[in-house]
Order: sequence, then structure tokens, then C-alpha cells
Amino acid sequence: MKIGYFPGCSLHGTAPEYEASLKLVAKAADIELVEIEDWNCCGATAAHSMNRMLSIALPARNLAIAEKMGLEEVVVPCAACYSRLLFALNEFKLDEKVRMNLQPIIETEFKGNIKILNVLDFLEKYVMDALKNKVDDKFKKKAACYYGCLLVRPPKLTNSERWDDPLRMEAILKKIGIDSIDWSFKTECCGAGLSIARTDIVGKLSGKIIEDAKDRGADMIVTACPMCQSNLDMRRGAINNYLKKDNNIPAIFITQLIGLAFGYSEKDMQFDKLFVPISFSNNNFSNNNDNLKMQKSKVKEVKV
Amino acid sequence: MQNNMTEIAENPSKDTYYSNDLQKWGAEIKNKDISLKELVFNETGEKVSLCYQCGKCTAGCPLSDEMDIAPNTILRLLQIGSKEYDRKVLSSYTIWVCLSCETCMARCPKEVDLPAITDFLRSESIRRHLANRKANNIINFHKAFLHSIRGSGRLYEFGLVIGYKLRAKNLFQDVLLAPSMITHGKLKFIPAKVKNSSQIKEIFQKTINNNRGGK
Amino acid sequence: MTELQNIAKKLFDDGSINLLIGYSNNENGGTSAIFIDNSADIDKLIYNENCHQNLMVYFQKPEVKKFGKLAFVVSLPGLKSVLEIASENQIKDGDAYFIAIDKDGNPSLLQDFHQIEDFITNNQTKPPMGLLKLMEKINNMTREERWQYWTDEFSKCIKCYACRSVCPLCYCTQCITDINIPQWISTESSPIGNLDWHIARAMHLAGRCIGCGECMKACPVDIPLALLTANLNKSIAIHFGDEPGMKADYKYPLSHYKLEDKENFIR
Amino acid sequence: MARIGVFICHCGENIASTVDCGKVAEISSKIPGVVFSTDYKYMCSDPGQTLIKDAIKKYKLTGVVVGACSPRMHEPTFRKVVASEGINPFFCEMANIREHCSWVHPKGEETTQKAADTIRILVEKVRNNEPLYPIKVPVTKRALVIGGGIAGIQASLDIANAGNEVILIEKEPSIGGHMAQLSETFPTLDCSQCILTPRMVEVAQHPNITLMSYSEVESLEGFIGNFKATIRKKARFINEELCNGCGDCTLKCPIKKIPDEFNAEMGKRPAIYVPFPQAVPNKPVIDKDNCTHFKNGKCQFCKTNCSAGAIDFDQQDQLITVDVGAIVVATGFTIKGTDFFPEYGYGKYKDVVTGLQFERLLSSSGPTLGEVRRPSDGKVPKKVVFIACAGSRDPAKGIEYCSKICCMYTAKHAMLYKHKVPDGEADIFYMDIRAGGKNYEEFVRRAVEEDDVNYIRGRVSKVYEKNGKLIVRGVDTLLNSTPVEIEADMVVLATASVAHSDAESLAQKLHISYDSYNFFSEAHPKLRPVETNTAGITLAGACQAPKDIPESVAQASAAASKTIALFSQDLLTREPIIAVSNKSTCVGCFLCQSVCPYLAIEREEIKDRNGNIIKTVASINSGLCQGCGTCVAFCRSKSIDLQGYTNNQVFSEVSALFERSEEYV
Repeated sequence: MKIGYFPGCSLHGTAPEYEASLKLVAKAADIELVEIEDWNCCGATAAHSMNRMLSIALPARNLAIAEKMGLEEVVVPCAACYSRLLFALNEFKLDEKVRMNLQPIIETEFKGNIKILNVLDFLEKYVMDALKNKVDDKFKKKAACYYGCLLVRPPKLTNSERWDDPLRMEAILKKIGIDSIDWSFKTECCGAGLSIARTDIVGKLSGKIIEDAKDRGADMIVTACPMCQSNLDMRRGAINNYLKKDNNIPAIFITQLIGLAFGYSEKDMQFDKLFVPISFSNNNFSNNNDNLKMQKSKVKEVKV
Repeated sequence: MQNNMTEIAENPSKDTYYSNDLQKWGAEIKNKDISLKELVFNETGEKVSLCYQCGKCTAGCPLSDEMDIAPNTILRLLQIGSKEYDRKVLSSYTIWVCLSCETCMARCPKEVDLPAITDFLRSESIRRHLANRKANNIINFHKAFLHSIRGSGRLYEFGLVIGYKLRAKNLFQDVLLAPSMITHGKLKFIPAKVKNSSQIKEIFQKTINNNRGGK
Repeated sequence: MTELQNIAKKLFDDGSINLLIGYSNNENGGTSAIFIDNSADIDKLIYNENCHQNLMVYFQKPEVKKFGKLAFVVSLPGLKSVLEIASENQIKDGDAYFIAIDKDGNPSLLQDFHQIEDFITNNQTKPPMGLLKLMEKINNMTREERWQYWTDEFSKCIKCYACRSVCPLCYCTQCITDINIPQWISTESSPIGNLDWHIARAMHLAGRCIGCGECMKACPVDIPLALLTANLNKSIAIHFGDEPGMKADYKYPLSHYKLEDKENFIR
Repeated sequence: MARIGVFICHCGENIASTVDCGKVAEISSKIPGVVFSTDYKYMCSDPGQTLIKDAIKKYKLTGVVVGACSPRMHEPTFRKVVASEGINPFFCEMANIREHCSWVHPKGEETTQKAADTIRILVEKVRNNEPLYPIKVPVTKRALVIGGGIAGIQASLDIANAGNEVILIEKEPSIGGHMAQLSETFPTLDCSQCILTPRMVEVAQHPNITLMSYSEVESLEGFIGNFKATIRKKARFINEELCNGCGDCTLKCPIKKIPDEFNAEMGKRPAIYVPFPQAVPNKPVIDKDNCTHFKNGKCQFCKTNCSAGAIDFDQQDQLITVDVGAIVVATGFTIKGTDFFPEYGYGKYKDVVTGLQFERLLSSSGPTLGEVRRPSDGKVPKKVVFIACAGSRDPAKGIEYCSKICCMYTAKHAMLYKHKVPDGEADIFYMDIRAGGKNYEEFVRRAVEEDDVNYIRGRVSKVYEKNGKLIVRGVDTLLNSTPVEIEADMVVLATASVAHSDAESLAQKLHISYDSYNFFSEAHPKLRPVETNTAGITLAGACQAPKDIPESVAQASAAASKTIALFSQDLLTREPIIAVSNKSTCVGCFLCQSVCPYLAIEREEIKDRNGNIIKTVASINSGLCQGCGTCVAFCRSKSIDLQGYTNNQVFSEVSALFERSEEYV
């Protein structure tokens, strides 16, 4: 079974572990991910902040190429890219002006028949069944499933039913024996859009998320978006700065966990790429002292 | 190049690249009778009159305390439709600090698409050279981002950060994160490029120059 | 003796029927209806592919009814009309025997509506391709072209009412076109009168027509009349999901409200 | 040969300012058969009526067309005029040249011409009219009241006190409705049960009232004065005649943990239960779904412990048919759940409750005996946040309309809470305060000024739990839209009032109309606010729209007075505008029967002299037929005609439209 795949810049940049784990999970479920040829950036917040048509045209080019490749579905693991691609497709379907103007801009024929799957759609549709009997004792850790904004919002676009209290990730994790906590910040914003320009805001928003997950006894935060994950994982400086204390709760991709359940190693799942380390090989988290030290020293330095 | 960059960094509204359609739309903008709320309706299809000022958008906004004007007040100012208030909206910091997290829209009892309105207000703000100076960093980041993908079709983080730093004149922020990103294999020095990069440039050319920003 | 004749003979012999309506060869080398009231004439009874007339049209005739116990030789469309008129309270279970001819030409005796329903379900046939093609062609026309097409067709009508006479569902003792106070439909074959008649006829058959196509075959000027009712049936099936002639307790969709009925199709 | 008179009314300036009335009269005079035609300023006035009478005498008129306002307004007036001159009143027709011409078109030649056309059409109708005679039908002087809340109780008592029989049916095991659940009532703060229970007892003891609790309407046939209702008396598995209401059975029931409906699921009840101590009738009911005996046949504790021997596990639902002359629908409302508001955490956090649940916490008969204690740990909450409009005025997730009662009960809740917990704090998030009622505004101000309730104008975006506290994140729009975060011990949601889930099917059973929210529709929003479009059926209380207690009671009395007025007559006079079938041409397809909304079409067997059935035809019950004409439209052989609007009349009206000739204009 072949399904289209749009990695987006993050999976080729800051989140290689997400791509690696997703690909191996797909392989385990007997799915071949076909990368969209010569894909381009979806434009992200910058494009829709500056120009609407640009924010439609950039994703639409990718969709048009995917259609041309004969793909019926395309997996978009990055929630931000997913949102932009879905938005472009939706506008193409609903706005006649867009339909008329798009073709000359992207210079490719586009019919709008393609289906866009986010990573949860993909896991539910193609991987869930293969996860039977994958419950493993080593997963006895409590997860805080973090969805962020764009997997669920705007509800009309994403078609999410329980957008304020989604339970899809929880259901997937349950399949591999991971219990999830009930918490309040599942769909709060982590501040990704201002990651570089206003790092202080990221510290505050992501800080609140990490604090609640920790307070409610989560051992790890599970994400399905490279932007969320990178903020929660890499921005510990700003986060700890806001929280005024250090936090070592890891933020991991859902695909990394599922990969483990399929029997891949932590090395295969590129656990080494995570800033805040986690390991399932023994019953405790490997609190790598070096890493912690690095976190601490960074906090100090940023304060200066 | 560097000079130009600096000048723009100080006042992004002077950046002619993102507002060179001013001439094209100039006539319309000169037509002062069109209030911003009508423009919002024409360009996004959103009716600001739907808002009954319950404030749920502001209550749910993760960034409302960072904003100079509360989201519901933005809608109220638009509803009144005076020139003074329109200007106030377009020169607000609010429209730039908005993260597009869509919480306001998802919670709004009247389903006003505030994120779509905000997107339009941003481009209109630049077009009218009214962008809030406090938002320079944010605007510079967006421009650096678009500059990066305009060039290579994909985001080149290292280049983006460098480009942004040049625009923002804030070379040392985040530098501390870079080494660990490199050691974790998360930052690449060689940009990945789209083969058909001329097509990407075309897309930029045809959209930025021909479109107001809204519908 | 053929199997068909055997069945008929048995019905007469045990006194089950007084009249059998079937097909026989006529002098013109074709087939026509034959009314057999005693077993002596049974050898005239035949069935072949030329026997298409829907004999159920005779069921409501007083001259036929007075015989009391009846039997009909019917193929699929005839049986469908039995169920349809049953749903309209015109025939009760046990009113007549039906010698059903399946698609291979084999006869079997059906006595109750259940058997008929099963027979129909097991012997479904597709409408002729030619008809479907013509229907598709007309449906693909613009509204103006369609109007022109039917205006042209109706202009040929000579108001002979053969379409009405052969239709097993046109059983009203007083047809709307026979009423003159008020004169709903003008009697002469003027363009407006023709249009009036065919629209009234089509609307009266909408959702009831079982598609035997007799109207079209009987038309001396070859107006493709069955298309009108077939297309109306299609619309009704799309909106209400029901098809006439399949069940004896068919609830006519245009007069029966179901909670799940769509109400938004009227725009 | 018809001799028709045409009378054009100016309606003061209403018609005359747009239509040239003189010209219309002149044009009309040229229609063949019209022997007299005139116009006059007020045709409905005394001189106008005299004018018509004089003309009838002088010109020996056989028919009259009055061109004036809507027949709804003055048709009875003019028909009476015509009848007083000895002509069958149905030879008088009205042409509505006001609503159909002058009010909707500009002044001009074309409008005048349309008026003239309208007159011509009616002249053609009158020419084809036939004399008709009113139909008299008897009235059953017994009312059916559906719903035993305060509205149904009030209506029943009023009708019964006027000397009429009443059957009051209630679907729950006890009457009392929502009012029985309330603690105290705004704006007087008197105890809800104290004022309600005497009425409940009065109902139970009234000689004219038959109370059927735990019963629902199964179906309804008939028409005003002559309804036939089938009522399903649900099996309560108690022989009500034997039961003495001692309550032993409820104490012995081993099942004790079923969420208690009366306490809005804040308390628990056994499987055999009386909903509340003051219930009327005070007889228990067995909840079959939760009873061990019905589940596996292993328990009969209640039966063995019943000294009266009243437990009857074999009881079945009973269908009871009653004849009634009028119906009062008082089925009330229900509370919309808050599942559609996941952001407020209802169902997820125990201390987020609905207004009705809070009402039970305040009530001395409630699960906490009137002490405000939070459901999670039984502690007295020191900070309670009330959220108004939790569902109302929210087209995106809830309902579009204002539920009307929430502003007041929220003020009351906050006030009562402060009275019970004087050191507690009460915050109310609101959008607008709607306190338009006698002493209502004063009540809300009292909450603010005397009881220190803190009103915050703004909506809450999210409620979440942190460190055992409920964090309420809202905004104060009066303070420059400042975000507000309140750490609360308890959150009360003023959920929306909505129609019952079965309101639509009840409306269809009763043949009454309902709006898009499934509230039942009144016949006219201003002038007939308690009647439905179906004659003989009236509405009372919140089944029509959200209402508070005084309004419900007022409407119940209004519905009762309509019913009593109906019962003051022995015979009802009905217009003879009914359908008749032609039995010789009817083929008996009974399409008419399947479309008749009034079940007025019956099957009639036509027999020959020897008694053999020749055919079965449609026959129309003149008592049931309402003259809607649906059957006429469906009859393929045109074997049904509507008296007063026969096919021939309508056809000639339509034909007349095409006959406008130059000479008339």
C-alpha cells in the first residue's frame, strides 16, 4: 500500500527523529510512504500573516504534485503543515476565486481530490490494527498527550469532534499499554509561531503546559507535531526561566513510542536526538547527568 | 544590502517588497469612504457585526496579556468603523503577536473567524505602512522566513536564523541553542533546495504582487 | 400440451377459475390477448417473446370482473402491476391466479402476493439499454433543448388515448381528461391540449409507473412516453428511496410522510 | 341568471391612497352579471353595511363581492349583512384588495388593474357558488391537560373549578414538574415547594380531576369538541388501589445507588422509589431497568415486605382511550446538557454543576438538606463562580435564543449562596442582565448591593482544575477586556432551557405546529398567544418558549379560560367548508386517506340490492374534515371536491384571470 508523504521542512531539519520513527512505523504496518517529489515549504505562519494567496499557493503546489503522482492520500506529520495544506485544499474547494486564480500561479493542474491525513489519522487508519498484542510492560509510564493547536483547530477545518478535550492519542497509546493522564492543557498553544521572535512568550506558554503535565503526574509529554515537540524539548531554557525551576519531563513523538512497540530499538527511534532524555530500557528514566547539567547551564546563560 | 536591511529592520513598513502593490491598490486606499470593516468583509467574508462583545475570544487567548488591544476590542473598534479606530487597529501590536492558535475562533459563540480577520489586518497594516514598531521583530522574522523559502523553496533554519538576526540586529539570541542543536543533528549548514526553484519564485511574484492579502 | 397449457387446464379442471386471460397467435402473424372461459380453448394458449402486452390492464374491466374467478398469464411487468394495484386497494390477495413466466419463458403458478414479491425479486431485469441511453441524452440537454424536444414529440400526439387504454394503472372510471366541468384538459389535439394531457398523465403515474412500457409501444406516433414516468420515478427514488411494484404494501412516497424524508429538496 | 353586486371599500386611506377605487367600481360594473357596483369610504361601517343591504333589495342581488381587507378580518361581517337580506351567506365573497394590492404595491395604474382583476376573479367564483349551511357538532365537556407541572396544575384547577371534568396526565411518577425541584423562587424568595404542594394536593383531591401519573399520550384523533385521546398508562408495578404509601418497600430495596432524577442526579435512589416525599400521588414506582427482579428474577424484597400486597410484577402498560373536548398542552421544558461545552469541564470535574443541580443543593429537601456542599468532597465552597449563558445565545455550540430565566435564577443562586455561606464569595460572569419583570431589576440590584455578589461582564473561555481548585479563565470587558482568572471551589453553569427531546413527536401526534427549536407554536404571536393552530388545543407554560413561574401560571389560566369558554356551549357551529367525495366516480385507491392530516376519510362499502359489495369508496367524515383540501389535490379522478372552493369555482377563478379584455380597463 502506497501513501503520499509530505515531510515539511521540520522533519528534514529540526525533527529528524520524527521522520525516522514515522517511516519505520509505516514500514512495520506494511505501508510505503512516497515522498512528494520536489516539495516546497508550506509557507507556515509567515505566509498567511503576510499574504493569503501566497499561503494557499505554496501548499497547493505540493498537493498538485501529489495528485500528479497519482496519490490519493498524503500524510502530513507536521501539524502546522497539515493545517496549511488542509486550509489550502479547503479554500480551493470553497472559494471560486481561488480556483480560478490558482492554476496560473502554481502552473500545475490541481483538481482538489486528494485527501490529507495528519499523523493521528494515519495511525488510526493504517497502524492501529497492526498494534494488536503490542502491549508491553516496559511502557508503564504515564503520558500527557499533547495535541497543541492545529491538529484540532479550527474545528470546522479539522473536523475534530472533541476539539477541547480530544482523546485520540490516548486511544492509540492505550493500544501499546500506555496510560494517559487527564489534564487541562492538551490543546493549549505552545507558542511555536513566535519561537524565534518572542522566545519569552514560548517560555511562558510551553512552561504552563509542562507545569500542568508534571503536576498531574505525567512521566512524559507525547506530541504529534515537530513544532510542539521542539518547543517543549529544546526551549527548556526559556521554559525553566519562566517556571523558575528545572524540569526534566521529556517531550517525545508518538511515533517514537509506537516504533518501540513494534520492536525497534531506541537507537532506531533516534532517542538520542531528544534534548531531554528518556529511556524505556530500564524502569527508571535515565537521568543523564551531563544532559541535566547542560540544561542548567543554559538557563543561567540565557538569563544573562 | 546591509544598509537596506537595517533601514527596513527599523521600520518594516518601508519595505517596498511587501507593499509594492500599494500603487495598484492605491486608488482604493485613497477612497477613504471604505471603512476597514467593509474591507474586512470584502476580503475575508467575515462580518464584524456578528460580534456581541462577550469577550470569550480574549478570555481564551493565550496571549491576551501581551496585547495592547484585546481581541474583542479589535472587533469593537472595527464595528465602530471610524478612521481613527481603523488606524488604531492597524497599528496595534495585537495583530502581530497573535499566534494563529485559533482558540478564539473555536470558542466564539458567533463563529467570527478572528484569525482570518487578523491575517488580513496584518497585510493591510503593512500595506498602509502602519505596522506597530514593537512588532518589528515579528515582522522581520516573517520576512526572513519568506525570504528563505523564496530562495530555496524550503526552510533553511540556519539561514533563517542568520537572516532574521541580520534583520533584527539581535545576533546573539538563540546562539546558545545552536551548538546543541548541531550536536543533536538538528541544524544543517547546507540548505535543502527545491529543484524547480524558479517556480517558487514565480509563485511569490504572482501572489505578493497581485493580491491584496484577503480573499 | 405445453407446461403453460397444463397449468391452465388444471385450473379449469378443478374449478378454480372461470376466465383465463393469456396470449394466442392472431391472424396477422403476431400475438394478441385471448380470453378463455373453458378448457376447450386451452390449446390456443401460447407464450413467446412477442407476448409483451401487459394483460393486467383487463383486470379492472367490469366485463372481465363479472366472471368472478380469474387467471392471468403475466411476465415481470405484469406482476409488478399486480403489486402496485394491490397497494392501491384495487386487488386483494386471492382475487386471481397468476401464471408467471420467468425470464427463460418457463411458467409457474403464483397465488398470493408473497409469491409474487419473491418472484419479482428473483427475476429482476434491467431496463433496455436504448431507453436508458435516450433518457441520459435527454437529461444531458439544457432546459431549453429539453422543452423543445418534448414540444416536438407532443406535437405528434393525436389524442387517441391508446397510452391510457393499455396502462394497467389507468383504472379510474372517470379520467381527468373526460371531465368537462371544469374542462381541465382541452380535448382537441392542440399543442397546449397535448401538453396538458401528457403532463397530467405523467404526474398521475409518478412514483406508480412500474415501467412495462406499454404506453410507448401502443403509441401510434412513437412518442417515448415511458421516459417521462421513468425519469419521475428516478427522482422519487433518489429523494425517498422507494420503487413501485416491489411490494403489495408499498407506501406511495408522495402521499406518505416518513420522519427521515428529506424536506430540503424543495428550493 | 346571477345578479351580482360589487362593493369597493376605501378602507379610509388604506386602499384609496394606492388604488383608484372609483375606477375599480367602474370596471367591475362592466363584468357580465354585475348589476350594481359602487365604492365607499368604510364599507364595514354602519352606513356601508346599509348601503349593501339597500342595494340587495333595490337590485335584487343574488350575490355580493366586497373588495376590501382580508376575509380573516371582515368576512363574517359581510356574510351577516348578506344573510340579513335573506341570501345564503356563502354567496358573499371578499376580494382582498388591501393586503394583496394597496399595502404591497405602489400607487399606480397597474395596482388599480390588479384590484380590478381580483374583483373579477371573485365575481366568477360567486357566479359558481352554491348555498352552504353551517354544521353543528356537539362538545364533550371534558378537558385533557398534558403535563403536571405548575402550568398543567393551574390549568387543571381552573377548568375543574368551573365545573368541568379534567384528565391530567403526567409522564413522571409524580406531578410537580420543575417547580417541585426548586429551592426558593425569585424575586420574592418564597419557598417553591411550600407554595406548590398545596396545589398538588388540591389536584389530587379535586372531584372533577382525574390524575393519571406515569402516563403519556399515545395518539390523538378527532377535532375540537370531539377529541379521542389514547393514553399509555405505564406499568409502575404497584397496585395503586392497594398501596397505602407507607414507603416500606423503598427502604427494603437492596439497590440503592441509582442517580436520582429528582435531585438532578446529585443524590441516589433505590429501584423502587417515590420521587420525593411530597409526591402526588404518593405511590412508589419500580424502575424496571434497574430492578434486580426484572434483571434476573432473584429479588422480591419489596414484595415480601409490602404489608398491603400492592407489588405487582406482572403489571402491563395500559392503553386507555378517553373522549375529551379540549386539550391543554403543558409539557414544559428540559435542561440542555453541557457536553457540547468541553471547555467548561462539565462531567469531567464534579464541582462543575448545572443550575438545576445547584438548586437541589440549596433546597432543604435536596441531597445536602439545604447546605451548600460541593459534590466532590462535601466541603462548603468558599468561592463559587456562576457562568450565565452556558448554552444560550450561542449559535455555534448551544442555542441561538435567550433562555430568559437564567439571569434571574443565577442572581437568586448567588444570593441564596451568600445567605447560606456568609463568608463565601460569589462571582457571576454574564453578557447582559435580562431582568424585565415585576421587581426583577430590584432583585438583581439587591444581589449586587446588599449581598455583595460580584458581577463580571464577560464570558468564560475555559474551566480547568489545578491543585484542587477550579480555575475559571474569563475576561472583564468593562475593565478594558482584562483577562481574569478566578480560583473557584465550585462552578455553576446556567444551562439553556430547551424543548423536550420528544416534543417533536408529541406535536406530530397532536397535529400542532412547532418551531425550529421544537417549541410548540402559538396561533398568533400577539393576538392568539395561547391557542395552537389546531382548534381546541391550547398551550401553557414553557413548552411554548422558556418562561418563569408567574408567566407559566398566567398562561395556564388563559388556556383554561379558552377551554372554559369552549365548554360553555352545547353545540359548536362549524363552517361548512369541507370536502365531499363523489362515490360514483371514486375508484377507492385511498390515496386521500393516506394524506388526510385529520384522519377524516373513511372507507365505505357500496353494495348492490342483494347486499354484495360492488366497491369500496372514500367517504368524508364531515365532523373531522377541516377543509384543508389536501385530498382534493391528491385525487386523480377528481372525485373529491371542497365545498365553497370547488374545482369548478377555482377553475373559473383562474380562467377569469386570462379574460382581462381591453374594454374593462
